[in-house]
Amino acid sequence: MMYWSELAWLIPIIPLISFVVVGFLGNKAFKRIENGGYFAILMAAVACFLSLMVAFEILTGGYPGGTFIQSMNWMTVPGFTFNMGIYIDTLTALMLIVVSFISTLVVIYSVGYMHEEGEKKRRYYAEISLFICAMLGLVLSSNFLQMFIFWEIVGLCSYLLIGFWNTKPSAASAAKKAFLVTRIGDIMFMLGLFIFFVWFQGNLDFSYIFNNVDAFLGGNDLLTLGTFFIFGGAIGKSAQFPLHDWLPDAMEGPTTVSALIHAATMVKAGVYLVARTYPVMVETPNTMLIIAIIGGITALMAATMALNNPNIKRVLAYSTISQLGYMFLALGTGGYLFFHTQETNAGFMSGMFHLMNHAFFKALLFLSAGAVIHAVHTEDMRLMGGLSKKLKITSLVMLIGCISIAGIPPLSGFWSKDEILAVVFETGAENPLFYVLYIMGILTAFMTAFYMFRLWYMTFAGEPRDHHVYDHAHESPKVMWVPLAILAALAFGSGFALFFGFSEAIQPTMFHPHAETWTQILEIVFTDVLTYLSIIAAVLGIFLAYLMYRKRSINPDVFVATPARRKIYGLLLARYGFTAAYDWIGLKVVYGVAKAVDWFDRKVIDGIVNGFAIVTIKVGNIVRRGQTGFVQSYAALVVAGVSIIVILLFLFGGVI
Amino acid sequence: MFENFPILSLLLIVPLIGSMMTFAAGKHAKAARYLALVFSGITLVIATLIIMNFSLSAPLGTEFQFDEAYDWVPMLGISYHLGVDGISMLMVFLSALLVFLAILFSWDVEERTSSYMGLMLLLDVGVLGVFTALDYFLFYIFWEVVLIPMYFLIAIWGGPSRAYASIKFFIYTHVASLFMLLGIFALYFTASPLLGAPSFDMIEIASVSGDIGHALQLIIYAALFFGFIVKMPMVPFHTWLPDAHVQAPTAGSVLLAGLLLKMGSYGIIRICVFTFPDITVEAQVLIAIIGVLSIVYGAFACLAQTDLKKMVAYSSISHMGIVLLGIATLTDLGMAAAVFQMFAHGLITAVLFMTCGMFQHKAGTREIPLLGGLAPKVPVLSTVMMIGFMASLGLPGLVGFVAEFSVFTATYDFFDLWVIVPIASVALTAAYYIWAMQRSIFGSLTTKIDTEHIHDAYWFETVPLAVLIGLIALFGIYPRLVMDIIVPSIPRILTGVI
Amino acid sequence: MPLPWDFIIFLFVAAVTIIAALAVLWSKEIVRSVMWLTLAFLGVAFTYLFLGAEYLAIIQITIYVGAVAVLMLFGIMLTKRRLLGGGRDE
Amino acid sequence: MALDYSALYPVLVMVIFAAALPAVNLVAKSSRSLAGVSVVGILSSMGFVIYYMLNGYPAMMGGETVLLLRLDVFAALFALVFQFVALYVVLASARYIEKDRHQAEYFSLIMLATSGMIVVAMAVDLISLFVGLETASLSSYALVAFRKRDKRGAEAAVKYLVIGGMSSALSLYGISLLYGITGTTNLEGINSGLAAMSSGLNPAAWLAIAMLLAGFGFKVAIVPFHQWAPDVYEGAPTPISGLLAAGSKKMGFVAMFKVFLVALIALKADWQILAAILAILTMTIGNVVALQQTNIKRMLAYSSIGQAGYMIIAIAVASQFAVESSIFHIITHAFMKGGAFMVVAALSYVALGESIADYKGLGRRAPLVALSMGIFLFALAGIPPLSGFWSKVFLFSSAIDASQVVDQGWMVWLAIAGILNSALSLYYYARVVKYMFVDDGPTTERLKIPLSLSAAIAICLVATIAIGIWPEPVIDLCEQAARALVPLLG
Amino acid sequence: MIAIEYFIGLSAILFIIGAVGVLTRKSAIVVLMCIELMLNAANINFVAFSAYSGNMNGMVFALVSIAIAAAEVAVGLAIVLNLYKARDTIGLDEVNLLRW
Repeated sequence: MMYWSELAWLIPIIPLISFVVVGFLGNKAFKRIENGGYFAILMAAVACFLSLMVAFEILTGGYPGGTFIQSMNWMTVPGFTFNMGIYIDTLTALMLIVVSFISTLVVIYSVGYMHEEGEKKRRYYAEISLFICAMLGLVLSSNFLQMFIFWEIVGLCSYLLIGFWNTKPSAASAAKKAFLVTRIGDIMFMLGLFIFFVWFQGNLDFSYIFNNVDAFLGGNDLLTLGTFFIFGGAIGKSAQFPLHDWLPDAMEGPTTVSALIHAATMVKAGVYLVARTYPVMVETPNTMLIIAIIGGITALMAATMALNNPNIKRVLAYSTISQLGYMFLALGTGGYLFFHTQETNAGFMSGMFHLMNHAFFKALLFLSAGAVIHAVHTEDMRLMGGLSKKLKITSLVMLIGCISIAGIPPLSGFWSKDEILAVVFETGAENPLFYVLYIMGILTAFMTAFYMFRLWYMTFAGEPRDHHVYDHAHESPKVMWVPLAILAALAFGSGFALFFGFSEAIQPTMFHPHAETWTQILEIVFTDVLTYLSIIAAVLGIFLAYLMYRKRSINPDVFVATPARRKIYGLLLARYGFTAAYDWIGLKVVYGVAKAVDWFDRKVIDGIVNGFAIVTIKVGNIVRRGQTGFVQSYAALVVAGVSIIVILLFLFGGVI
Repeated sequence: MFENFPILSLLLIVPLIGSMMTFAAGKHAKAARYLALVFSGITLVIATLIIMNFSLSAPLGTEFQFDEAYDWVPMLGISYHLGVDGISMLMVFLSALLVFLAILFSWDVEERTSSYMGLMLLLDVGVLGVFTALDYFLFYIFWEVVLIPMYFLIAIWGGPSRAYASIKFFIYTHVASLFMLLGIFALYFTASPLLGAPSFDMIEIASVSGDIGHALQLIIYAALFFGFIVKMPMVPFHTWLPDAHVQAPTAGSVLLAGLLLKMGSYGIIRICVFTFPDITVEAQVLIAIIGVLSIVYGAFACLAQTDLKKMVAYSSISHMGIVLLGIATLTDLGMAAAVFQMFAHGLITAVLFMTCGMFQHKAGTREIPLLGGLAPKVPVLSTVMMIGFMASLGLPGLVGFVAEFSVFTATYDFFDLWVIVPIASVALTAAYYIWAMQRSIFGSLTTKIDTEHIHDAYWFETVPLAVLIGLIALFGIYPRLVMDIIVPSIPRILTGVI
Repeated sequence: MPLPWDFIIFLFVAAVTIIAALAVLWSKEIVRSVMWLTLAFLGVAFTYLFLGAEYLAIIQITIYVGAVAVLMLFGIMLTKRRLLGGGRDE
Repeated sequence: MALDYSALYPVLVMVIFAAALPAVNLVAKSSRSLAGVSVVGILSSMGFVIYYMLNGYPAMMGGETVLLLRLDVFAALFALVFQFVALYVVLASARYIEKDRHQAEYFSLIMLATSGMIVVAMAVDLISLFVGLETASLSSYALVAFRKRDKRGAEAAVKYLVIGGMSSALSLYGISLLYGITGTTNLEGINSGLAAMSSGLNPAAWLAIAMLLAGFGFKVAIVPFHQWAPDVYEGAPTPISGLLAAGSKKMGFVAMFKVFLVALIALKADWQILAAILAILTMTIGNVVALQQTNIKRMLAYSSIGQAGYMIIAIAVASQFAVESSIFHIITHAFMKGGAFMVVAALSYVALGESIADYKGLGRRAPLVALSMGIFLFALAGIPPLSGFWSKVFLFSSAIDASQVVDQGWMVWLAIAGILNSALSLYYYARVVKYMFVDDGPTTERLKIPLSLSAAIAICLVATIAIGIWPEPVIDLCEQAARALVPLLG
Repeated sequence: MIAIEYFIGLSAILFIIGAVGVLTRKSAIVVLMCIELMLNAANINFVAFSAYSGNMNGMVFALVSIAIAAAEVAVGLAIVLNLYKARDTIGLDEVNLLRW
């Protein structure tokens, strides 16, 4: 019998074909089809179709054993085996759906959004195809090394796409920052890989490692270190504190790219990595604790930074960081709890659930923002306002996205966020620190609701602030708003997956998940006081935003009313000084050392080398002057030579 | 297929004849070009034939393949002994390939074309000889033969201060080789009595080197090692390299970095490790420190450069440090990865120097601050540069990653978490490349140079680059093609170590 | 004990030879130098006699005194007058 | 007791030809025909030597009691070297002196000088050694002064004469002391005499060592007895500079080997380190001073000094392998350095200056000659696979070899010094090469080198390359020669 | 018989005088003479050693060296005269065209 999964290896290959064909075949061939756009869509769609089939097969248990594994030898060195292959379990399936589906929509949307870019579009479609390929490859990887390979290619693609408008210095700079900062995480990832590679007897296959966690020979401390380093990779890629600062800058890329990065690829890779490593991670509670703490801090900090930012895309970027923080919080908490109780908990599930939901509503939000930008040609919300009249569809779908992210039931964001907060609170029983994290989570929820609605109100509600901008605004073409509509539907409804066995399907086997009916779930959710707490926080946030930006009963200027407040306001705008710190490290410390090394190299090391040469030549010239040209001085030297030899012989006798 | 046919000699003779004929072409530049291309092409074909007939299944520890041995000066035990194992096989192929591509890339050299092409072929002879020689004396001769064409290439076709750079290169590396020679002779004199007959044969000497007194071994080792690390070059004996590279013509830089540096690391593997396993084990940490120092120091130095080519030159130091680090692990993985890195660096650095040369050629400068925003003007060149940089900074999917990852894995395996130090330089590497790219091809179009007449790559530039990039990607995606050649030869190198 | 006449004579000859040799250095004029040199050569010839090498003594006189010194004189004479002043010693 | 003179035939042939040349001059006026006659003389002399080499050497000349000359493989090898040097010098001179007067005497003197050198090579007694040495020296004094109108030539000759005369006086005095100590002038006799005397402290012997070092050190131009050499090489007619560097200097080495390694070997402990110090001094000063020279002949002269330093290593090391290597280096150097001087001669014949800067762009003006020069210079620098590489390498390695003996560890410093110097020397050799091939000259007009000069260069070139590619026969000969010279050394 | 030391002493003194002359006198001809003195000093040695050891080699050597010395004077004088012709001086302190 033939399984769809056996075709899974094609999934990353198909966009790769698109990359090669579009990227290297020249402009002429693609002039007619949006410079390759339609081809890219076709390929993405095929990949998406395959992904959906495979995912469906795996999620429904269509494949015997539940996990599809395929592997081939990539390279062998005595003691180490490098394999390449396919590993599909339910987690992979989930990611396949998210990635391929959103990517396809983004590519479709791009046809409208990037229409005016001319020949550069070809590069765009090629790169975005590669991006999709890399992310799908990452998801399908059968071992850590392969994952790392695609991980890096994802980084490369983000670099290329963020720097798509590379003639803009700020874009080039942002791309550089994205690449370099995530690379720091990658290095940690690599370290983790080394630890795994060496102490798992030279085998990095998931199937081997997950089934033989006990085979780790390095002891638990080292395992903790290993998992921590692996998580380090996620810190970089998923823009977690303290490596989060590249993400806001990455908004220099086209909005579609931002959507892709934030919703489907790149930043989700980090979460996926931690989820993928879960069977090992749960053995190391300390790592889990760190993950949870970093997740919590990130969630809160990013949310604060989003509060006052005037740039529509940046706000969304901060919100992504913040939501990613939630995901890590969930994963970390779940693992920590599991280690201590050895019982199933919702941490892992809620994290991944949030990942999926977030993928949909963040894609929706970004693409909507893209539509707005497309319409008004600015990203500054202070120039917008009242656009809901002109951009009816956009304003509507965006509103859905905002509600969803704010966590208002029954939209998707609510379900996952609620699960996360619940499990964090539950873990507080094990470690009081989690209560703190819970409070941070609630605060974040409040802020999220606030800044999202601030964004919506500033953009769509009220009176237009800049009539020039307003007058030129127009609704997006169909090719753009149709994907938006699809995403809106999903953002609205993806949360209901919870009622259709999402939980059981997605949990790792070691959790021994048990099925719950949808009534049970609803009962659990809505009998808990905490649920209402989070809803209240969200509603409060929305209400505050309404008061300030819609009704204007509170003047937003209160935040800058006093010097202290202005300072805080500025601090938030300056991203807590992280940007400056990065620059300082880069320009002052690293570049300073580099300058010093260069100086040392030229003056000291090369100086010594050249010094030898100079001294030799100088000595030569001095000795040369001894050759006076007077023969009697030569004779004198002969006599002196003889005398010295005689004296030496007499002094030292037979020894000299 | 070639059991009794002296194919390795043929490999050396063909470029030699080609070189003579090319020199003889004199003023007929066009003839010289085609002659050089044809002969280097034949060399490449022969090298390819050899590699295709290279037996991968030969049992571990078997002798060298395509072995040829004739007496030369039997009185002193000097013989003409050639042979290849997996390590040298790879280097032979790389040499033949790079020379061929470099000749093609130099298609537009107008000044003294025949000499230029002839010297390239002569260089080919020397390098191929170094990688196939199994006799110390022969090895040394080829080693030195390499210097002369390179000296001329730099001195005649080089940049403004070529006189300084060429003589510095010449003398610096000559000093090192002389010390190596000293070591070779000391080895010869101590090993010959142990063998009962004078011999310069690498394999025979290695079989008795363990019986040499420890102190003497140490001295010999130091002399040889010094000779090799200057060639590689490792910090602090590296300062000839940036000068030589900056001044050398593009093809010269390609061969200098692509092949000549490999001679050093090849020597360490083939001679130091193979012949003196005990000392190598003792010096292991020191070797690793030198390697790491070069990696980090080179990376920092790169960051401070404003000349694109100088930056790439320093990056060579950094990347050759990775080779040394791999060797220092003395594990199968590390050693194999070191060889892989030699190969990878050969391919990558060729691309990098070619792009630098094209910038010089087309934009008239390599100074990064003067460049900027050229990507739309020269899309092919920019793309190639980007791929080259990415390969060099160890992007997976390209050949450099496999090597670096393996080396660092082996380093972790052996030196534990000290691997953090060299691996941190990976970020630095990314930093200087990305930063250089940001300033040279991205951003707004420069006004400091005339950008009106910049022409993108010509066909003879595109073809070699395309070939190289194709190989970089091919071996990056499927490294087994290379690794399977290397791996069987490693245990033999390491027999004494384990 | 009889006086060691041969010894005394040897000492005399030696003294003459040495003084003549020194005079070669000291004299201002080259011609004088040649004369003193001739004397020194003669002294050496006499010394040979003390050593029982009569044949050598004769050779010494004929070659050195007869040939070399004369050659030198001729050499000096054949050149211009200024040379006779002893070159640049003044 | 009838003497067997057959060992003397090679020398006699040369002397007869030398004597006959002025007579020949009456019939054949041109320098070319004179050179032709000389070449015939040299070749026939060479024929004798080769005949003896192939068919066994004649008995010693001088009977049983007073052994004066012996033609053995050592002597024959050096005789051949000197003859080769004479050959190419004569060839080069054929056109070089075509406008000078006294051409017949010029060639005579070259032949005489060569025969003196051969006598030195054959000598087994200090008397014959001294006679040969002086014959060669006196001839070369005259040769240096050959161009009478040339201010520099006259100056060079006087300098050569003064230092040469003083040096022969020094060596003669040293020899007399040795004779006084041992009562014999036979080289091996001196050695056994010295060995028989067990007194550790022997001031007379030390004085003799010092004086002999100075006396013969003058010939080979070791520091500090070297200062005449650059002046004389620069001032002499260029072929004669070649003769001095390639012939006369080698004769000095032969004499030194005979005196130190045969006669004084019993006192090895006294002079070994001294010789080592002198070797290092010589090579260092020679090379360091050569760096900044602007006159090519002068540069070559200093390079000769440096090379002499390498050759002295043999005396310092005093092992058979070292002597063998040194002989080898002497032979290769005779061709490399001689060749270089021949190139200079050829170029000055076509009115190119002697300044190194004049060689700019030579690669285009006279490609083959420039290439030859490049090969000679690289050979001198010791770049493989040229002849100089092998011999230099063997020399240094002989020091390493010997350093493995107990108490001789310091000898490795000779090798290290040699190596550093070798690298240093590369600088000034490469500089010339750079001028020739890299830089552009003021003109690209072709230079036409006459055939005889080309032939002289070709002899050196062939030898330099052939020995480089196939060194074995020469090494074999050198080993035999070393064994014949110093059978006692290990 | 007179002790050999006296002869050796005489020879040494003559040798040193000769050497001093070579170093100090400016006239090339005088320098040549001084060289002859040195050679003569060596000859005294030879003859003395020969006489005291009964070995004839020393005498032979002295004979040979006298002959050589004569030849050397002849050549030397010619060269000095040549110098005079070419440079109009025989002062050794005036000829230093060739130097450094």
